Amino acid sequence: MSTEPAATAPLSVEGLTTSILVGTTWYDAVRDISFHVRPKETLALVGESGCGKSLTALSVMGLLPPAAVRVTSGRIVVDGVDMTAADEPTREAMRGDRIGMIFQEPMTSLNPVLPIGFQVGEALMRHRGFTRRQARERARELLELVRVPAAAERLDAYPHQFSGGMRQRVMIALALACGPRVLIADEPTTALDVTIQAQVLALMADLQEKEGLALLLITHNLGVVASVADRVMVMYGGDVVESGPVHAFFARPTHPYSEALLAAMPRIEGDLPLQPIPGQVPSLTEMPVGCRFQTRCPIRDERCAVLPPMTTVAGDPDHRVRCWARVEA
Amino acid sequence: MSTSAAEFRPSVLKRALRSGGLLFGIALVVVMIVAAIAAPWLAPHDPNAQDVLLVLTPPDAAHLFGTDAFGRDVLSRVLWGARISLYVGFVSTLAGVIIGTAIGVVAGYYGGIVDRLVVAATDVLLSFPQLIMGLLLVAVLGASLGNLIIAIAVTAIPAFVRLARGSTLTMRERDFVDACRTLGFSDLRIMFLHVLPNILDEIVVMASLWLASAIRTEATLAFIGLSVPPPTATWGGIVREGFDNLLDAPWMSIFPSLAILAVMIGLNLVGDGLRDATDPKGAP
Amino acid sequence: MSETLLSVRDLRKIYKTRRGWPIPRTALVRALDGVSFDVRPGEALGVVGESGCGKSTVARVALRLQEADGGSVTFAGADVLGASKSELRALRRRMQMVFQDPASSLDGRQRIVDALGEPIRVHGIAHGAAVRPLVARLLDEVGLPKSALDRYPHEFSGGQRQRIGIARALALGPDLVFADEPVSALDVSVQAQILKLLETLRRERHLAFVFISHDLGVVRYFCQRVVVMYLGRVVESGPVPEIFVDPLHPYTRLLKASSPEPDPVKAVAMTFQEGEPPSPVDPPKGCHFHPRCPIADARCRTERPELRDFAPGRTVACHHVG
Amino acid sequence: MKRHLLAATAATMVLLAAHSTASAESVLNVGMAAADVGQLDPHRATTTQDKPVVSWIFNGLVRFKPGSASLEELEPDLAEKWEKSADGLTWTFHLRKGVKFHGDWGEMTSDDVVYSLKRAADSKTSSFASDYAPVASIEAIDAHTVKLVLKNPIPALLGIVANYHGGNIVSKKAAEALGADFRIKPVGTGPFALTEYKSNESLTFTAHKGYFRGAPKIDKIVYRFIPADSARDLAFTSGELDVVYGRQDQRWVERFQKENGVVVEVVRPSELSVLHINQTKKPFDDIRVRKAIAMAIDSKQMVAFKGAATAIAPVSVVPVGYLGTHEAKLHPHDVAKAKALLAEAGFPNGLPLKVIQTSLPTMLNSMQIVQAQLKQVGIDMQMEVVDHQSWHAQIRKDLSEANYYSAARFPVADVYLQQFFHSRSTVATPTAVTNFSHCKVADAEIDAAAIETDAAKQKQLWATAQQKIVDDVCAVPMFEQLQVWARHTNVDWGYKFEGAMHLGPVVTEATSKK
Amino acid sequence: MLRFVIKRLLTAIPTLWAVLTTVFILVRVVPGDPTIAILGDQASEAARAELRDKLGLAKPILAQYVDFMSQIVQGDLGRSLSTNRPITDDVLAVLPYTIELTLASLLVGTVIGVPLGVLAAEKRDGFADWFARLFSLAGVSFPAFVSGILLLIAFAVELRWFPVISTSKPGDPWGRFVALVLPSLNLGLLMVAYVTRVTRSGMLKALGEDYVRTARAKGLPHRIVVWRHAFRNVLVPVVTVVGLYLGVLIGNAVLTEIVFNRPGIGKLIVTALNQRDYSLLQGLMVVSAFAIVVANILTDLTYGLVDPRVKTS
Repeated sequence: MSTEPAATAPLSVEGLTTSILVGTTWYDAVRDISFHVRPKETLALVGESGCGKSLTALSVMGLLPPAAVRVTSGRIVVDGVDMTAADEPTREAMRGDRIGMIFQEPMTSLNPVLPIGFQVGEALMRHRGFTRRQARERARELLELVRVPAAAERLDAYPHQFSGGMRQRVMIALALACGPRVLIADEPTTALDVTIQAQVLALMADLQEKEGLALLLITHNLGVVASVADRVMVMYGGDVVESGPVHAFFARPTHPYSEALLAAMPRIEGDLPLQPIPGQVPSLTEMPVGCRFQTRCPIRDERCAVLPPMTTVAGDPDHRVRCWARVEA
Repeated sequence: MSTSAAEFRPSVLKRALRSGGLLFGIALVVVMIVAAIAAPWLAPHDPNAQDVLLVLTPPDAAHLFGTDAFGRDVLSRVLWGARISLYVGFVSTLAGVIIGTAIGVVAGYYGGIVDRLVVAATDVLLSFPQLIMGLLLVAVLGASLGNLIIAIAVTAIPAFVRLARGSTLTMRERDFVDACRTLGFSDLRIMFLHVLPNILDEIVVMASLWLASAIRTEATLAFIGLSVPPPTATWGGIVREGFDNLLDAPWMSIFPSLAILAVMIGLNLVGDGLRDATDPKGAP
Repeated sequence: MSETLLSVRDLRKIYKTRRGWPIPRTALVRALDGVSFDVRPGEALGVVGESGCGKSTVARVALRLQEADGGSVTFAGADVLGASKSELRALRRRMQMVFQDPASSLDGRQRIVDALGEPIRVHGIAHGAAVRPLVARLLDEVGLPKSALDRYPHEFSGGQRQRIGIARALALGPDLVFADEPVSALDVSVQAQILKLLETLRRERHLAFVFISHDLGVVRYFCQRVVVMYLGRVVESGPVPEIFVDPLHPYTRLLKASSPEPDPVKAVAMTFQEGEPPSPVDPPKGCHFHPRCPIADARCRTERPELRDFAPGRTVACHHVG
Repeated sequence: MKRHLLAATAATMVLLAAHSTASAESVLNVGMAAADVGQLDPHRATTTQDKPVVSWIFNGLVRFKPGSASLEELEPDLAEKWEKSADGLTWTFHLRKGVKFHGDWGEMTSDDVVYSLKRAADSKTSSFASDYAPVASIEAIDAHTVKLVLKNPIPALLGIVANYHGGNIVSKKAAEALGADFRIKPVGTGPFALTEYKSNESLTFTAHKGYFRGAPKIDKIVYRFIPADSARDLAFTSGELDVVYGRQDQRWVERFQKENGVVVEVVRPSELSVLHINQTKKPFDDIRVRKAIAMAIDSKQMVAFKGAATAIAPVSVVPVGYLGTHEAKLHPHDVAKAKALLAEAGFPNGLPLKVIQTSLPTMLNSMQIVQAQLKQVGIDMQMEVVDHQSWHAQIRKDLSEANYYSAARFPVADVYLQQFFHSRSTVATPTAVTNFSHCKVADAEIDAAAIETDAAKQKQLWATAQQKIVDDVCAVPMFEQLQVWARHTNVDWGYKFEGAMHLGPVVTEATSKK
Repeated sequence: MLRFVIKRLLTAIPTLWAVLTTVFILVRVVPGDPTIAILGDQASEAARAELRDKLGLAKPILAQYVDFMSQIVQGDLGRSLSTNRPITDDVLAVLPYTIELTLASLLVGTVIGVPLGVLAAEKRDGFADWFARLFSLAGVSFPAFVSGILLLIAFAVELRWFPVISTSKPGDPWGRFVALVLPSLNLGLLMVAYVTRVTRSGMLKALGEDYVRTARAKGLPHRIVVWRHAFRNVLVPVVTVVGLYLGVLIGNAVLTEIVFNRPGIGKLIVTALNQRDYSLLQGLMVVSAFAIVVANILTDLTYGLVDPRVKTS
C-alpha cells in the first residue's frame, strides 16, 4: 500500500464487491477489491474478459444497470465524496464533473445525431451553467486541446464524419470538459489500429500530466500497460490477484496467472516461446470456491480451496500477490 | 461492456418464456383458438337459428351476449365467427408470409436487377391505399371465403417482401453466409436452409402482428359489405350487423369487438415478447 | 524456388459507394489497387496493415465471394477468377476460410454435427451415418470433445467456437486456408491456444495459410512470410524474420514502432508525426503513405513507387529504400 | 370532473354562439341515407335519395296533394284547369300565368311544357319513356295552353303529367343550355332552387322567392348524405338534423317515438319485396319446385321480423294501393306441403339454390330471413354477395337462379306488371327491364289491359294477370315496407304527412321551422 | 433539394403508370357498369346500351386504355361519368379535407404514440409498460366504425363538445377545427399502437446504446438522457412509420369519413367504385397514389433532417 493515506486520493475504493443477478441468485463478479489512484498517476486494471474490470469501472461511475447488477459492499470515494453512500442526484452531479469516463468503442459512444461540439460542451451546460454559446466556445478549446485539426470548423460536424481515432479524441475532450480529477478509461484504444493507439495513448499521458488527472486505465493489453501505467493491478474472476508498480511487476510477475498472461502474449522481439493458458475462464455460476484461478493453474494444491490473502512480494510493500504458493515466509 | 449480464444470457426460448407478456399473449390466443375449434360444443345455440320472438334481446342468462336482429344468439355467433375470422387471418397471413418471404429472400440474396424489379413491384402495390386495394380485389373476385383470403394475402405480400429482403441483406453481411459459399453450397440451399431460418424470428414477429391486422381488415371489409356471405358468422360481419343497431343493441357490436380486441392484445403481446426475446440488445 | 500454390497477380477491386442527401453521388473506392503475392504449399503468409487497407478484401476476392475488377488468381495452376460454377465448387474444396468472428460465421440454428456435416454431405464425401464419425474426428483434431457434436454454437465460449470454425474449414480437406483475423476477437490466453492449434494443423496437414492480421506479434509467431498493405497496395513483403528485424518501408517501421511490447523499458515511441490513414475514397497522389511519412519528398507526392525486389525474397515499394 | 363540466359548457357555448348567428335565417337540415345524390335531372332521378329533392325543385301540370301518395287526390299545379275530349284521347291544359323558373331562366310557358313532356317520352333523355308510349302528340296551342293527344285512352293520364318522374316540367332554355350539366344543375319552378352541390356531402337549396304559390317560409334546406345509420341517428338526436330518413324497422320507430320532441311518420307508398324465381334454370322450371319455394316463405314471419309498424303483408305481386292491385290468392305457408312437393319433384333431400345478392345491408338482411326459411324445407340458398352495382349487372345478365327485388313504381298495376312480368321485359334481351323470372303467362292480359278503355274490364284483366303470375309462381311476394321519416316537433310540414309519392316529405312554401 | 424532388417525381412515373394500369384493369374486370347508376333501375337494356356507347364504354378495351392514358399524360383527369363534372373539381373540393384529416391524424397518432412508447420502454415490463401497450392496442382493435360511433356518443351527443356532422365549413376556421377533432382522433388511434411499438422498441435499443451511457457518464439528468440522447435516435424509425402510415390512413379514412360525415378522397373512391364511375375512380387513384409518392419523398427528406448521417456524405 502506498504511504500516502488513501482517503486523500482523488479516487479511492475500499472493499468493493459488485454482484450480478443470474436467474434468482446474486453472484459476486467483483470481490472485495481495494485501490486508490493519486493525481497524475495511472493505475492499470488488467485482465481478460469476464475478470470484472469493466464492472469495477461502472461501479465507480454509478452506471450499473439497475435491476441486474449492484454494489453489495464497499466504499467508493471520488474527490472526497462517498459515491456508495450518496443519493442518485449527488452521483449525477459528480459524473462528468469530478469524474469522467471514456469507453472502448469510439464508434458507438458518441451520439450519432448530435453535433460533436454540442456533445463536448453539454457537460459544461449541465454542471457549470454555461450558455450554449459559452459551451460551444469551450468545446472548441477542448477539441484543440485533444488536437482535433480545424476544431472550430468541426464543432458542427457529426461523429460519423470523424475517423475512429478522432472520435476517441472527441470522447477524451468530452470526458475532460469540466476538468475532472479522475478519469476512467475503459479499453480506450482496443478498437483502434496500433498506430492510432500510440497517438491516443500519448495524448492521454500528455493531458494527464497537464491536468493532474488520476487515471484508471482498464485494458487487457499488457503492452499498453507497460507503455503508460505507473501501477498495475491484475484481476482474475473478480479478484485482484496481483498489484504493484509497473517496473516491479514486469520485472517479477509473481502470480501464476500474471506469468501465464505474459507468456501467452506474442511479441515482436525476443525469442520467448508462446505458452497458452490451458482451459478458459469459468462462467460466473461455475466459479470454484477459494482461488478462482485454480482450475487453470499449473501449481495448484489443496490450499487453493481457500482464497489466499494478498501478501507482499520480495519485501516490496507496493508489490502484492494473492497466491498460497507465493506467500513468503 | 466486456463484463455484462449479456454473457450470462440464457437461451432465447428461456428468456421468452420468462416474460409474462408473452405467456399471457399465448394464453389469450390459445384460448381463442380453442374456442374456435370447440365452437360446435361450446356454443349454447345454433348460430344461424332465427327466432322472431327473441329479436334484439339484451344479454341475459339464456343469451349471455344477447341476440341479434334475427333473434340469433350472439355468443354462439361470436364463437362460430372465431372459426372463420381466425381462419381467414391465419391462412391469408400464412399465404402472404410464404409468398412475400420467398420473394424477399431471393431479391435480397441476389440483389441487382432481380432486387430492383421486386422493389419496384412492391412500390406499386404499396402505392395503393391498402384498404382500397383489398376492396378492389374483393369487388373483382367476389365476396367469398377464398377470395377474402386472397385479397388480404395480396395486401400482406409487399410488407413481407420488404421485411424479408431487408433482413436478408443484413444476413448477407454476416460471415456465415460467406462461410456457406466458401463451402460450395448452392444458392438455394443457402437462401432457404441458412438465411431463412435466421430471419424467421423477425418474420414470425411481424406475422403475428399482421395476423391481428388481417382480422381487423376482415371487419373493415365486412363494414363495406364485402366479407364472407351470410349466414356464416364472422367477427367483422357480426360487428357490422350490429352497427345498424348500435344505439339500441350495443351488445351486438361490443362483444365481437371485444373478441377482436382480445386476439389483437394476445397477438401483439406474442409479437412483442418474441421480439424482446430475440433482441439481445434489449435483454434485461 | 519452390512451387507456388496460390498466385495473386495485379488484383483489383473497386467499390462504388453512393452517399449524399438528398441526391446520392457515386464515389469509387479502390479497395485493391494491383495486389500481387504468392503462397507456397504448407506456408503461412501473413497479410498485415491497418483497418481499411484492403487486407480482408484480398481473401474475399480470391475466394470469389466478391468478383474482382481485374488481375488474376491462380490456384494450383487453375484460374480461379475465370472458373465456371462447377469448377469453382471443386476449387472450394481445396480453398477454405476461417473468419474473425466465430459467432457470426456459424449458423446459430445448426447443431455442430450438422454445421460440420453439411459440407461433407453436400460434397458427397460421406452420407448418412458415416458423417457423424467424420465430424467427431474433425472435432478431436481441433481439440473439442465428442460431446460437442449435439450442441449449438451459443453453448460454446469464443475460443471453442473458433475451433469449430476451423474444424469446418478443414471438413473438405483443403490445401489453403484464408484466415481473416482468426484470433483478434479472443482473449490473450485463448488466442495463444488457437495459434498453437493452427500451427499444429499447418505442420501436420501441410496446410498453406493466408493469415490476415493487424497484430504484428501474432504474425511474427505464426507466419513465415509477410505482406504489408497500405490503402489497397502492397508496400513491402518478405520473410518474417528479416522484416521484423529490419523493416524497409517507413510504414512497416511505423507499425513496428507503434506495437506495444510488454516491457516498460520499450515504451511505444511516437516517432512519427501525427496523422491517420487517408480516406480510401480519395487517396493521396503518388505514394499513398507520403502524408504520414517522415522522409517523404516531392517525388513521393507525385510518383507512385512500384513494388520492386530489394533482396532475395524481399520486395518494397518506396523511392527511398536501397 | 368539475373542470370537465366547465370545459364542456364553454365548448357548448361556443358552438351555440356559432349556431345562433348562423340561424338568423331558417334552415331545414335533412339527413338522408345515401352516400351521394344519384341524378337530379327529374327525368332520370329514380333513387330514394333523388326523389324527394326533385319534388322541391319541380312542378308538374298537376300535383300529388302534399302528404298524399294517392292518384285520387291529384290537384292543379302548373295547369290551372284542364279538359278532356269525350273519347278521352285529347286533353287540353291551361297553364298558370306568371310562373317563374329559378334564377334568371324566365317565365314558364307552354314551350317548356311541350319540351319537358317530349323529353320525358324520349328514351335518350328519360328513364320513364315507356310511360309515355300511349301519347301520340304534344303541342302548344298558345303560350299558356297545351294539347295532348293519346293513341288510346289510359286510366291515369293525369298521373303522367303530375309532379312525378316524367311529369316534372323543366326549363327548356336551361336544359338546352346546360346540356349534360343539367343533371347536377337542375332548373325548375318549384319552391326551392338548388344552389350548391358538394359531392358525397350535401345539397343546399335556397327558397325560390318568386315561387308562384308564394315565398317559402324556410330560407334554406341542407340535404345531407349520411350513409351510416347510427351517425345519422346521432346527428338527429343531437339536433344537427331537423328531419331524418328513418330505418324501415320497428325498433327504430319505437325508439324515436319515445324521444321527446320527435315525431315519427310512417308513410306510403310501400315498396314490395318479391322473390323472383328464374324459370329457365333447372330445376326451377318445375312448377312443383317453385311452389315449394312459395310455400316455404312465411311472409307473416317476415313482417314480424321487420315489425308491424313499418311492414305489411303483401296481397299480390303488385303493391297494395296501386290502381288495379288485386287481392290474389297467394300460396299459403306450409312447410310439410313444400317438402312433399320437393320430394315429388325428385328432391326428397332438398336442393341448392344459388343466388346473387347485393351487399346492401337492408336487402341482405331480408334475404337472410328467406335463407333461414328455405332451409326449413331443405332448400340450401347459397348467396354470392357482390357489391350493389355488380349485383345490378349480374342479375340483368340472367346469372341468378332467384332474385330478391324491392321496388315501388308509379301506382298503376300496369307499370309494375309490364316491367316485372311481361315477357318483353325479360332480362338479357334488348327490350329488357326487370323481368328476372322469365314470366310470360300473363302477357295477353297485361297487353289487353293496357288498351282497355273500360275501367272495370281493365281491372278484371289485371286481376287475372296477377292471379296467373301467382299461380305460375313467377315470383313470391314477401312483404311490403313503408317509408319512415322523423322530424323534430319544431318542423311543421304545413300539411298532414301520410304519404309521399317521392318517398320523402315534400317541402312546400307552407313548411316552416320554429 | 428541388432537383431531388423532381428526380424522385420522375422516378415515380413508372410506379404511377403501373398503379393506373392495375386500376384500369381491375375496374373493368369488376362486373357492372355505370349505366344503372346513371339511368336508374327502370331503364331498359336498349337505353343502357345506348348510354354505354355514348360514354365510350363499348369501345375495345385497348382503345379505352389508350384514351385514358393519353388523357392522363395531358394532365387531364377527365369528367365524371355519372355527374359529368370535371374530376379535378371533385378532387380539389375534397382534397383539403383529406389532407387536413390525414395530417391531424398523423399528429394525434404521434402525439399519443410517442410518449406512450417512451414511457413503455423506460418502465419496461412495469405497470406503465403494460398500460401503454394495451391502451395503444385498443385503438387498432375496435373497427373504426365502432370506435367512431362510440366517440360520437360520448363527445358529440352526451357531452356536446363536438358536432356529429363534421362536414365542410367554409369560412369558419374554428368550426372546421372543432369538426376535425373527433375524426382525427378516431383515425389517429389506428396508428397509435404502431407508433408506440416502434418507439418502444427503438427506445429499448437506444437506451442500451453506448452513447446513452456516455450521456449518463456526463451526469445528465434522466429526462435529458431519454429525450435528447435516446429519443433523437428513434426519430428515424418513427418518421418511417409516420410516412408509411400516410398511405394507410388515406385508405382507412373511408370509414372515418363515412361515420363522421366528412368529405374526403376515401369516401369518394368508395362512391366511385359503387357507381362504377371509372373515370372518377381512376382520377382518384392517381391522386392517392401520387399522395403516397409525395409522402415517401417527404419521408426521405425528413430523414435528412432527423439523421445527420443521411444528410452528409
